Amino acid sequence: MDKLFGWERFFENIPKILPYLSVTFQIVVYATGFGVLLAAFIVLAELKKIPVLNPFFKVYVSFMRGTPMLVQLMIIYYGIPALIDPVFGTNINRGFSAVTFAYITFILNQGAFLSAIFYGAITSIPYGQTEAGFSVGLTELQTFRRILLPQMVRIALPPFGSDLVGLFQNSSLVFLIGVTDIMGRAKSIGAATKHVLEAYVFVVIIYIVISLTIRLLFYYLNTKLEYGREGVE
Amino acid sequence: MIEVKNVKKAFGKQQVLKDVSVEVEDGQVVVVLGPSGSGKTTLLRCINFLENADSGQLAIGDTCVDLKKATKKQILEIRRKTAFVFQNYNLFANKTALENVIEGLVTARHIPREAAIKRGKEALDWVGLGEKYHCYPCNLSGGQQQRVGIARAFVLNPEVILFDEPTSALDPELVGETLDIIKKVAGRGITMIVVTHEMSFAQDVANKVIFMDEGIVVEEGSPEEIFSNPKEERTRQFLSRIISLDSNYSI
Amino acid sequence: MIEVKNVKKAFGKQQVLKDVSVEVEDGQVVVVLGPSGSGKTTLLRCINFLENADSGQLAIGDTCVDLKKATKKQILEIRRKTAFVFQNYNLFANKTALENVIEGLVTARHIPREAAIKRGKEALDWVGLGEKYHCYPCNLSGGQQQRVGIARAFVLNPEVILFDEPTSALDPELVGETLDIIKKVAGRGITMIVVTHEMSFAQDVANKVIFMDEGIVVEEGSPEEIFSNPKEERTRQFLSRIISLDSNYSI
Amino acid sequence: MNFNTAHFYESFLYGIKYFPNTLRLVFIPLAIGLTLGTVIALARVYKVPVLCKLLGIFVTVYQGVPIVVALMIYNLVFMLKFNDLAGFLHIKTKAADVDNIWVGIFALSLTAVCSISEAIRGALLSIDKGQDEAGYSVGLTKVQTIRRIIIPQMIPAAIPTLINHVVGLIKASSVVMAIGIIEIVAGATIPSSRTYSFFEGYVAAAVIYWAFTIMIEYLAKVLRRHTGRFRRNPYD
Amino acid sequence: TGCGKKTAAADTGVTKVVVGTGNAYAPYCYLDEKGDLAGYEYEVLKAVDELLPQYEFEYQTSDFANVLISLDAGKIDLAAHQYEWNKERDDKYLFGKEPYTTYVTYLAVTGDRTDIKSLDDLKGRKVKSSTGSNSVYILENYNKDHPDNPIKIDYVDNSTDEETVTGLVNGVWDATILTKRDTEKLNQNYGGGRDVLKVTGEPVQSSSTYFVFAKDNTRLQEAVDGAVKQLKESGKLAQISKDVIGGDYTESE
Ligand SMILES: Nc1ncnc2c1ncn2[C@@H]1O[C@H](COP(=O)(O)OP(=O)(O)OP(=O)(O)O)[C@@H](O)[C@H]1O
Ligand SMILES: Nc1ncnc2c1ncn2[C@@H]1O[C@H](COP(=O)(O)OP(=O)(O)OP(=O)(O)O)[C@@H](O)[C@H]1O
Ligand SMILES: [Mg+2]
Ligand SMILES: [Mg+2]
Repeated sequence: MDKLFGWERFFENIPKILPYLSVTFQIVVYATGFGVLLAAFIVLAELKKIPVLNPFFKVYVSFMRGTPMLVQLMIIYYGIPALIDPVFGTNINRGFSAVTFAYITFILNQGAFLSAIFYGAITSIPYGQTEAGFSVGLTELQTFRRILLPQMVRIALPPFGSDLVGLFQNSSLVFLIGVTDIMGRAKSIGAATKHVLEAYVFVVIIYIVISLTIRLLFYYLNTKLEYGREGVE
Repeated sequence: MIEVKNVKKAFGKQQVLKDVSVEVEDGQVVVVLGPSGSGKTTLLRCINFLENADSGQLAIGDTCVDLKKATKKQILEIRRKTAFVFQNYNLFANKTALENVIEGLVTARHIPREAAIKRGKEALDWVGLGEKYHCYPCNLSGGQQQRVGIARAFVLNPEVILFDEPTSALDPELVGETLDIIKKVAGRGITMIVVTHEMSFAQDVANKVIFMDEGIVVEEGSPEEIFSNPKEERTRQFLSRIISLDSNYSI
Repeated sequence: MIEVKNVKKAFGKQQVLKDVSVEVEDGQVVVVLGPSGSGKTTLLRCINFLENADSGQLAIGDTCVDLKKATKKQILEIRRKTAFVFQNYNLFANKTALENVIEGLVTARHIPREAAIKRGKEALDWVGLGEKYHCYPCNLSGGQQQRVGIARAFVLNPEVILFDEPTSALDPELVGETLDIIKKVAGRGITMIVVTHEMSFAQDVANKVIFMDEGIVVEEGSPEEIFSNPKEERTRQFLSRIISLDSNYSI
Repeated sequence: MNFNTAHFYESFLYGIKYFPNTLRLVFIPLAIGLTLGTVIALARVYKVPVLCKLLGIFVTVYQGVPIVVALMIYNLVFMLKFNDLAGFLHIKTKAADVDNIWVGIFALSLTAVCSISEAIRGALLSIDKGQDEAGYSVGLTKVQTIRRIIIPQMIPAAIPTLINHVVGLIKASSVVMAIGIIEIVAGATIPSSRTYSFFEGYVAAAVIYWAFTIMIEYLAKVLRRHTGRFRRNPYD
Repeated sequence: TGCGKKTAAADTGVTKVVVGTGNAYAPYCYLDEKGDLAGYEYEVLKAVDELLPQYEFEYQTSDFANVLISLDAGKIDLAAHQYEWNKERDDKYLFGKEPYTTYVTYLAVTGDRTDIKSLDDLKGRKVKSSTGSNSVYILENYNKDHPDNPIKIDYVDNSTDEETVTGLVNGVWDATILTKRDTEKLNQNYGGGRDVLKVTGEPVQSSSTYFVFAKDNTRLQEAVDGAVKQLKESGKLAQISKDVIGGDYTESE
């Protein structure tokens, strides 16, 4: 049998795969950016116990946690147009590209997961901090922005980092609906050249580099936010 | 002037405050005494709306509100006229000593940052923390944290300051210094309600002493009356334990 | 008998203990006084190997160890001869009051569970917590937690008990009761080192008072000597602040 | 688009039929992850020399590897090398006799070990140092203190994060269909290959997953309330 | 449903047709080394497009299952991924009438194996297949008729060719179901000059592949069928097959 792994093929693959990194990054940036906003809104509804919205978000978060992303992607890719087009007379079914639906899926998914992380972080800050804010005359919003938020960021950072690393990997699902990212590119190189291992190994290296960079960055951010505590690993 | 009337508060079935009323004249210092669990902390918290009272009225200066039905705006108004010193300090963990002290000035009172820093530094100097401006709370000893909390309240120059055991973490030297500070502030005409176990403080600076037990005001009067001539059996009993303790080392 | 010799300990560049030696006879009570940050807590922690001293010797009964080079076995031996009452209680959060008290007996001393429970209940009754056997620490008030910590130390019936401010969270009534308990235990011949800010306690039960400042023992002697006739300027200064405070209300 | 309920129902039944495989793919890695994860977390928190650094590097790097790729590589290695290894060890088993679900379980276990060790490490770090000191002060050894004081407190603290990872594991278990193990998703889409009703198959799988996670979350809540009864507020 | 309607570019009279095909199934539909769509399906469709001036094809790729779901959801008008006909599928989709590839499948085993000749020899043995392929359908039907000692079906999705060869060589699987041309392709790519695999016995099944359309879209179906027929007659289809797959697999093998 032919050699399973060849360095030549490995290096030939690099320029073929690298350009698709931008697709992966775009998904991650959209999902994180809008996901954070959505998560903030969900947490607000939870904390304020807003009627209707709060129970609705509970079911929504449970669904996003409880079902495979693949299915979420399908339901959004095929289900959303089926719901919206007949009502508004639009044709987003064909009008929106596959990648748009991928963005929507990842934003909705991240919103749910990040809301769980943020909620956990906020509720773990001693309530005395809020009370102290009130006692010096800050409004609720001021207390949140100036006292709770900075402390929350520190607590939420490590799980947020794990989540982000996972997001990079999950984004490879989009190949199923025809959006080519680095992982999809590796797969298609496999199909075209009959050798997939080298491409996969290179993609794994990219993922590991990204993951280490994120951890390092977050570790650095964390040390900035220690507020005088002794560093924990 | 601060006046609290007919405050009631229950946690579940436990009636923690059963119709408590307290009245304090401008610039007066009231000390609240009482055994553990008698509702002292809860009373202070109700006054600052950190706890929702079941009923009662509150008047500070010319602001008059119902403790149960106050609007958000009224609550903010009351809170900006008062300051609170917490038993467990509750310093902002993400801010240095100086930032803790100026937070209320800058964000709630909209005083320019420069001016606020100047006042904040004065307040910290005043409580003996001139060298700790830029330390975070977790790097301060318990006593130092407590003093930051006190400075944070004083710097606001509010009409009323509520103290919840402000000297529990301090060694005797610092207790003395803190009480000196409180005395000075009383001289400035700020009204104060102080929950404390320090009898010497009650004797020294209080205009009035209130003795609470099981959610009611058992007895109130001038320090002399309460300490030398308590009318109620429960007060007498509480004080006798303390006095027998302390009399040992009156040199 | 417990003897600590030439203990030195630095945190980073700060020399917190500079050659401290303390000697206590069997059944004696030594009170350690001193301002905040003088190294009192650090000294107790070094004795119990909760902090690694930089140098020094320790002898308890017939066990003699080097504080820096002690083996694991020696450390365990010392720890089983001593008990520690923490300033912030440090009760086992996952165990009830009774379980907290018997943990050392059952797991470290291998006393049968039945017998341990019997002794544990006695100890809790003794500190006035007869009704709280099965409460978890988070459901106890500060004062109650502190008393569980004291019972947990007493029940081990160790040769030496180390107390770090055992009454800081108690109201004056409870302080009195706790000091009574400590006095009783002293009567049983257990050696005790007590860090405290309660002067009355020092006067009442101490056989010896040690005054520390900035990592050295400034002065030591009988309570009478230290309180009535301190030799060192620093001691005099520290005490004067306190006495001026307390003399106000000796009725 | 038309949703064929008959096909959905058939897929649903197929998914349920292969549910036991998913259970194996989730609970065996979970058990391994909990055991090794706890050991790794303890070694890192209590700073066992050398080991704590090595484990830290391993966990951080391995978390960067997508499970699909790891799985594919293990499977290739398994198919290529198992017979040689078995021959070397004088074991009669051939690669063909080994159910390759074990390759899936192996891959998922490694992932579980890493993520669970992180969850437990976080929980351990949140326990006050005074708890160890109190243990030592009443004469307990280090091991006794960890077993009797630290671990019981770690459990309720770790459960929320842990459940996140278990839910992740449940979903990750579906990637093993890439190496030919039939679990819920692969099972639910078996009829789909005949009828070309794939959407119905996926939705059927999702329903089973969702019900399963809701059950797990409920169990976790009960477990947390039970193990955390010493805490003031077992809910948050 | 109303989803399957074509979008019309009214002024030119040219209708846009969205064609869905796969992205990782060489040599039929895959992305080439540049990342562009390539393969037999693409070449045939391009030729069909040329013959149909009233239509303009546009291509969209996804994986095997999603191509069909997209068709169902009205995202595409035509699905091409070597789809084989059966009755149940016919209920759901509109199949073309004109096959464009034959699909004669055999049992494939390692080159040195002689014990397997027919499905009956596979009882109790392990066969690799993948969900969505017609071979699964055949094997399941066989098992339905012979419930006593069924063939063990290993459903392997998204497997690479490397895995298939390795698994068979190492005895993880006893056999798989392949066309002759796929077997040759595997030998070429991974045999290193040897025939590691061979087909054995009689064909397991002979079928053909068709383009698939949305249920009500007969107009497009008829037009495409007509074009395919023309391509067959002109010999163009056979030529494409030879160029891309390496042999004429359009009529028979
Ligand atoms: N959030 C709460 N939920 C339930 N019970 C409470 C709550 N806060 C206080 N209590 C109960 O109310 C009673 C009064 O509490 P409070 O804190 O006002 O006492 P205190 O007089 O300040 O005592 P201490 O001197 O110990 O601080 C206590 O019995 C306490 O258990
Ligand atoms: N872990 C540590 N790291 C760095 N410095 C420390 C640490 N623990 C104590 N210190 C410093 O050592 C000095 C002595 O601390 P120690 O706790 O022994 O004081 P203390 O006499 O017990 O004071 P207090 O009465 O406030 O409890 C203090 O200045 C403190 O800041
Ligand atoms: Mg209180
Ligand atoms: Mg101390």
